[in-house]
Amino acid sequence: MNMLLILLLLIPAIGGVLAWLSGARHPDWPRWIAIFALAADLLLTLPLIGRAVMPGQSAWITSIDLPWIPQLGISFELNLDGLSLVLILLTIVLGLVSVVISWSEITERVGLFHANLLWATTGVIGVFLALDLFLFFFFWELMLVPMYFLIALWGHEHRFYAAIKFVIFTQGSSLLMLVAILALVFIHQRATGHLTFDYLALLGTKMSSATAFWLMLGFFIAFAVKLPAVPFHTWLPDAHTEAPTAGSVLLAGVLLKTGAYGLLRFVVPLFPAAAHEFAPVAMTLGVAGILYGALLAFGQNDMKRMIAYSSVSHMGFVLLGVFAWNTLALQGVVVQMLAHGVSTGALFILVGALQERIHTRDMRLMGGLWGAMPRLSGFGMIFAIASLGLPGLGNFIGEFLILLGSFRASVPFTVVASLGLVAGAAYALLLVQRAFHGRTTAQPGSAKPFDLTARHIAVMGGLVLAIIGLGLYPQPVFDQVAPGLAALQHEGTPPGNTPMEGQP
Amino acid sequence: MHELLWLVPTLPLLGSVILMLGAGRLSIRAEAAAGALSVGFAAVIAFTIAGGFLLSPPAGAAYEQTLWRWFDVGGLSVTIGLRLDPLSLVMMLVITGVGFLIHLFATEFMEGEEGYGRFFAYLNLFVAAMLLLVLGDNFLTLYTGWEGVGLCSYLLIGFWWRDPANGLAARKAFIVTRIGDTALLIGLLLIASRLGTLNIAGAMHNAAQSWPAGSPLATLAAFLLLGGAVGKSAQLPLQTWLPDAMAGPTPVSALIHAATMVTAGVYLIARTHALFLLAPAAQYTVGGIGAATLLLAGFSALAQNDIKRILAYSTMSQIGYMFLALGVGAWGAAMFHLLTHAFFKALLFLSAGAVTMRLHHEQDIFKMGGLARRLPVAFWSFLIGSAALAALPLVTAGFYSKEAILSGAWADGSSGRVLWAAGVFGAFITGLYIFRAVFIAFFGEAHTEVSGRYGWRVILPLTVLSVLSVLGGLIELPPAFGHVTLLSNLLAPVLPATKEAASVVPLLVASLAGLLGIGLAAVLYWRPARPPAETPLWRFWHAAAGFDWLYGRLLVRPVLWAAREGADDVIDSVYDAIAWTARTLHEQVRRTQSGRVRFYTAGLAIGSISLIAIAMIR
Amino acid sequence: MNAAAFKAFAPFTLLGVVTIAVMLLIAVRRNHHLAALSTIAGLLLCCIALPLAAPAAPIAVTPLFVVDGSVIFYSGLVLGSALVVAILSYAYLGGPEQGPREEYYLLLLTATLGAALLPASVHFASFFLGLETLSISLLGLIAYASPREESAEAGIKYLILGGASSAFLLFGMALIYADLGTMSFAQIGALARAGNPHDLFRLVGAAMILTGVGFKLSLVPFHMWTPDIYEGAPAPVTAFIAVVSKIAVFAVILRYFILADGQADASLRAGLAMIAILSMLGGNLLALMQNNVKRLLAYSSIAHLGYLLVAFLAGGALGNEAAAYYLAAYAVTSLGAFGIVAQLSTPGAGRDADRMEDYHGLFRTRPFLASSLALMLLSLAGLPPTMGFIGKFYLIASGVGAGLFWPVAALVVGSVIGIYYYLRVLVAMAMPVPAARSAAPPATAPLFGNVVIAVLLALLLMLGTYPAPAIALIRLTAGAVAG
Amino acid sequence: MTAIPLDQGLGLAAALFALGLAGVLVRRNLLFMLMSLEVMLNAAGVAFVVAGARWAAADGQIMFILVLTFAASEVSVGLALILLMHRRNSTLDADASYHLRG
Repeated sequence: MNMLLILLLLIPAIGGVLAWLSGARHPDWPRWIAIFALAADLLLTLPLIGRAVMPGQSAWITSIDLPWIPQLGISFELNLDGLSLVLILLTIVLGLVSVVISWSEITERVGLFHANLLWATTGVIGVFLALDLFLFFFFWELMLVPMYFLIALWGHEHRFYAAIKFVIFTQGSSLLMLVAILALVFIHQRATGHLTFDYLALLGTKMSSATAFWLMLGFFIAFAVKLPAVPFHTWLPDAHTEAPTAGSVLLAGVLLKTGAYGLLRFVVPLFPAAAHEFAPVAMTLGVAGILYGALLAFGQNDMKRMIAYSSVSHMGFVLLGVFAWNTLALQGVVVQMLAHGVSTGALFILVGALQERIHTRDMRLMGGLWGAMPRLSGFGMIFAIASLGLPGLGNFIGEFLILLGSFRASVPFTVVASLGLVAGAAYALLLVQRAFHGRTTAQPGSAKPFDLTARHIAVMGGLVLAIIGLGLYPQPVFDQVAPGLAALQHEGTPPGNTPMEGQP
Repeated sequence: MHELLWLVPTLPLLGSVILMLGAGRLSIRAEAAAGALSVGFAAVIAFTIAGGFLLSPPAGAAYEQTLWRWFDVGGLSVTIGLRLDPLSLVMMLVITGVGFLIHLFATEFMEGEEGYGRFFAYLNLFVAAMLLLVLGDNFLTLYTGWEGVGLCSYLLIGFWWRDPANGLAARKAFIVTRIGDTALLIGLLLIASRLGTLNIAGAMHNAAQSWPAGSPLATLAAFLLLGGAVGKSAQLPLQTWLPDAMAGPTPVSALIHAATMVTAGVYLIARTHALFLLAPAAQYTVGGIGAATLLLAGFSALAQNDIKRILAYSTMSQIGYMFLALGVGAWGAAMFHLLTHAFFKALLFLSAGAVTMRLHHEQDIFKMGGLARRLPVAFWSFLIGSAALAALPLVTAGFYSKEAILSGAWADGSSGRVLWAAGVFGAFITGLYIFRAVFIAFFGEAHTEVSGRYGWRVILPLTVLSVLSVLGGLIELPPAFGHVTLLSNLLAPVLPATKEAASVVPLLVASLAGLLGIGLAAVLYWRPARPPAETPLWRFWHAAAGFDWLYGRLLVRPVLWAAREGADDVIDSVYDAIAWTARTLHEQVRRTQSGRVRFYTAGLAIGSISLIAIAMIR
Repeated sequence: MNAAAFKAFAPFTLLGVVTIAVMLLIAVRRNHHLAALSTIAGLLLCCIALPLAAPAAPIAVTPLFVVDGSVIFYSGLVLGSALVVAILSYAYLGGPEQGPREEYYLLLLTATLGAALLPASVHFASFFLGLETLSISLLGLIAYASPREESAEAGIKYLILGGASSAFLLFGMALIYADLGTMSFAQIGALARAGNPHDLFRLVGAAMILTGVGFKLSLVPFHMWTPDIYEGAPAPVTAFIAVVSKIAVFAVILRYFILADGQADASLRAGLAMIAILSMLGGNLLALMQNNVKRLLAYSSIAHLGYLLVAFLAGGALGNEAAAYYLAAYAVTSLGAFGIVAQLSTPGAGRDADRMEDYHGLFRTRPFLASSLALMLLSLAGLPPTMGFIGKFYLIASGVGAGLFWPVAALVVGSVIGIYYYLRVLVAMAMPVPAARSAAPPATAPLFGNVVIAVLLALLLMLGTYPAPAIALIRLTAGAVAG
Repeated sequence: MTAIPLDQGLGLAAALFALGLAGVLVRRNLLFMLMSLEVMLNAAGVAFVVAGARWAAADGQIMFILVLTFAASEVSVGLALILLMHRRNSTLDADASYHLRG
């Protein structure tokens, strides 16, 4: 059973190589290889779902620890808990979705495209599994490269600018994290005489509060950039806008989640006291992100840019929730991540489909699309209202629990953050209005736009079911991640503070 | 029969889903059937359940049905559950009953429109959401329905999506009510955090236990709930969306105004009255808001020419009465008025719709005229509705419910007297504005062609609602008229008793005020009138006291400006500046690479001398 | 010199013998293939011979040289790199045109001899001799075998600047000798520790030695020759300068600092830290918008040597390991990058394929070379799964471990700037093929050149994902520095 | 024979070194630059000799011989390069030719 986690990484990695090599023979081969690889991963993962909630199961469902660079105390240590599991499932599912929706969009260098897609998936899964800090950093950097290629090679007009911006932002911040990781490791080594990058060993490392603060900041910035939190968000609109549809889906659906995951897994548990001192600042950033992202989303003309800024807004909730650091907020963060992955991914798919049909993303050139493409518009409506947090759909559960959790941590932040719900309504409905409603404008370039194909409808239907399922019956997700979150909370609560639970 | 309760909201939801999935594949007949019958069956079940409920009331006067556990996290457990008690029973009957009649009317009204199936999908969803709102046993389920009706109102107001103005009205409705919703949500956060539960009954119980009367937290919570209520019920200061919501098809207006949506605020306050009893300040505010709104809306209605806008302001005004009632603790009277209002307002809208569907959707009353003879069905329906609205004494349902409210206000001490006075003045205005519309539209000369005939699906709802508007008041009569208390008895387990005025003087004064209004309207508008001159005063009231203008200046424009100016993301300019700095530095250092060997040697020498200098410093 | 020392020194002796043999061979029969293949065979032989010397290590070979673990590592790196350069040169010069090319290999061998001896030097005399053997051979290599005017210009620049820097180096040595009376590294260390720590002559001497060494390592502010010579020299020679000479000089200065206890001196450390920071920032800034790939790589190598100084400054076991690993990573990556440039170029074309436009559409026309270059650039940028990633990690680890705040900060900033221009090349390769070039049939590079690239690529990826063996080897060899 | 004091000897060497360096910096003719370079190298040689004299050891003189050898080989290669340059550009002006820059 231990090989399972390795297989989880190997299958897409090798699948990527095969997809690349087979691309020269027939463009459909890489597509099928990608689907098989991801489906195999999914099949491997599914049995784990049950194991997380088995009685007597510790927070870790399964793990593996192999020597890798023993000289430096680095090991190939993969651990899976409910949190990782849920996020990995999201990754795989959105990976599959990306392959399917790229079927007609990507016709050039199909092999390399799917290779990059699979490698990016590998990197992300690795990030969610790695518990050795160096291994984590390795995957963290690894996912950057294929993502860069996805944007730079298959993107739109300003793809190079966007891709480089993406890499520079993430790389710059992650080097800070590397410095912080190393400093932490050396501090631990000085205290114990033991050089190790093992997360579990490094938990609870004693250091002065000033040191802890700076190290925490190093981690925080890396994850805040990836999340992205204001003011580190500006790479996101460019990257989202220029990426091909699958790239946007992966970016929004999966890559952003690694930032939130990092905050949950590393920032707070490794530096509980510093993180709690820092919480007001982080929560301010979260609230600022919610409102600022929403405001900017409201002002955009490019549909993808608008959705990108809406992501900034949604991720502001995540940041707020993480630093509220109680069960309600953290569970809300998890659901918010999943729901955002599904709803924003779906919106990007729709924009991609739209661009394929009318060759523009500029909403000034749209309008009245409902007449020509009622299905596409209908799905667009559903996900727009999911994005504004309508109860019954997944995003609401996330936002509500985050707000409820943060209400216990700080009332003012919560009140200001909840204004984001109004702002969310403003931009989401504006999107619907400008694209699908209103007067039908002459569609540039295309004689008769056609509605969604069966392939897209199937994907979108699945995503609709997912978002409704998350909205109406999120309890299985909560059950999956509860033990893992409890363990994190145990680590992440500074001594002297009792966890903020139950009755105030 | 109780076990079938879950079917009541589910059937309309199912109808909606079927219509959405079948979009473009179902015939018009099938769509009409799915749309109307789903609500019809729900109504049948609802009435059956109601019968069972009345015959053999369950223990505690409430029946609860838990569908499934929504989530259970961090000590907070929320179920998707329904709770049927007298209050929700009344609401459920109104929603399904009146809702069904409106659906039936709409199947004929909407014939030939593009998106027929889509219309009924939204309409069904609207009913389903409203049912969830009133039946939900906890705040979160209520909130789900609450947001659901907001969404459906958005969808339906913007139903004719080709006209951007409709889209604007729809978004305005959603966003303005969302402001209130957000206050409500914060209220829920407060309740959940402080009272530890989101179950409505449980929370009310805990509130009474842990919060003394007048405590800041109770007051805060009540005000936050009130914020949600004024948004949905279009009361000051969040009333501006309602007149614009007329952009939707007329059955939608009927549904919003009569059966769903705007009554939600009244329901919420009635449902959480225990909390408002703990917060006198909030309760006074409720009454004050009601009085202010009913006057403001009444004056505004006087300055409208569009028949639907007149009705819209009348709704605002009537909901104001209900708020007034809630504010003075006349809970039962508020629900009574809610009930009769549902009948006559649905009747008014449907008959107005019946008029406009024969007039090529002409809604200006000054372009109508002389319709009484040519459209007798619509005329009589509208007349009955107007009479009920104007509280024509004795013969209309509206009279009894309004009297109940005013009597409750009279009995509520000195501050109640002030509200009573406002209500009486409002009654005068009501009579004036609605009969102004009646006289101008239905009497005098004809200005517009009339075409077509009504089918049974129009006539039947009008008839039923007319009967209800006349007779519906008989379930609750004041002491002076035989003191029937069917409704109060029913509501007694959930709502505290209403104080009633002992004297008949206020009753007489109020009746007189209404009659006076009608009389004045007759004097002023009996003769065919020309559209009013656009005096500043007229314009002020036509624009409903300029709230739109004010909000536009204070909120909308600044936000639009910020969004437009900020669209390029100021924060990015910081990074652009960093990139620019790097490029500039590059250009500068690049110039040192001049290619001249002597310059390079100089660099070598200077570097070496600097190093030597550093070495020699110590 | 006893038998054991002789045996330990055998690889170097062998290299000398090979040099003379090739010289004789050319005298007997001028044949490009023959000269090239014998050079390659000779270098291969030396590479194989080197580990055989290991059992005898550490051992002093005359007062001038020592053979220890670190010599085996660094000289091995030098010899291996020279072997790669020789093969690439063979591919590069292998075209049908042009006149005599045989002496090129001779110069390559003498340069390699000088470079290979440097890591083993423990005395100013051998230091100087090795360095100048390397330099003068390089002079020839730069200007030789190319009809281009730029090559001559590059040669003259290297002549003047290299001569001046050598003068600084020599004067510095003379000052230290005048001060301490010895030219042996170990004795200098012993005397320096015992004597006055603020000894002026010694410090000035060290500063002047640093000048000379800084020039060879192209550290700011002694870096200005680097892009000009890299651009002017034929691509394989550029690879040689960028890799072989850097490794050799770095190895000897590392040994000098360890043995002569240069780290103990605060002012020297401050100067070094300054140089490191300036190199990291300056190199990367200079490369930022550069449109000539060879110049870009030159500027980047300035930055990389700056990075390397962080490990140098950090010192200690971790610092030495980091430096050794990073040098290996740098060698593999730079050889690969310049090798690909060489594979894309032909000397007859008048200039090497070094303009950004030459790389447009490369992913389409030359997928293997383009993909390889892409990975090399990722390695230079310090991204996984390459050696550059592990190397940079190692460097930062050593810097953080030693608490070098400013150098590490500069390293981070420099790396971020660096990413931009490395990715610019990647972007260029992804651009559409220019119309002018798409008409012409794609040239094919010699197969064995591609094989070398493939081997380098394999090393890059293998040691980038599983560096444990390399680290073990480094611990075994480079960690051991004998006096 | 009295030994020359170290300071004075080294002072001479430093002066020579500075002169050579100045020559490289100010002369534009490549030949003169090469000659100035020789002066610098020989200054180092003088310093070695002076240092050797101080310690009464042969090392300094040996180094001087090595320096001389190096200077000679440098000059020989340098002259060849200069010749090549002259043939191509018909000038020995060091500032005349700088194609490699930027």
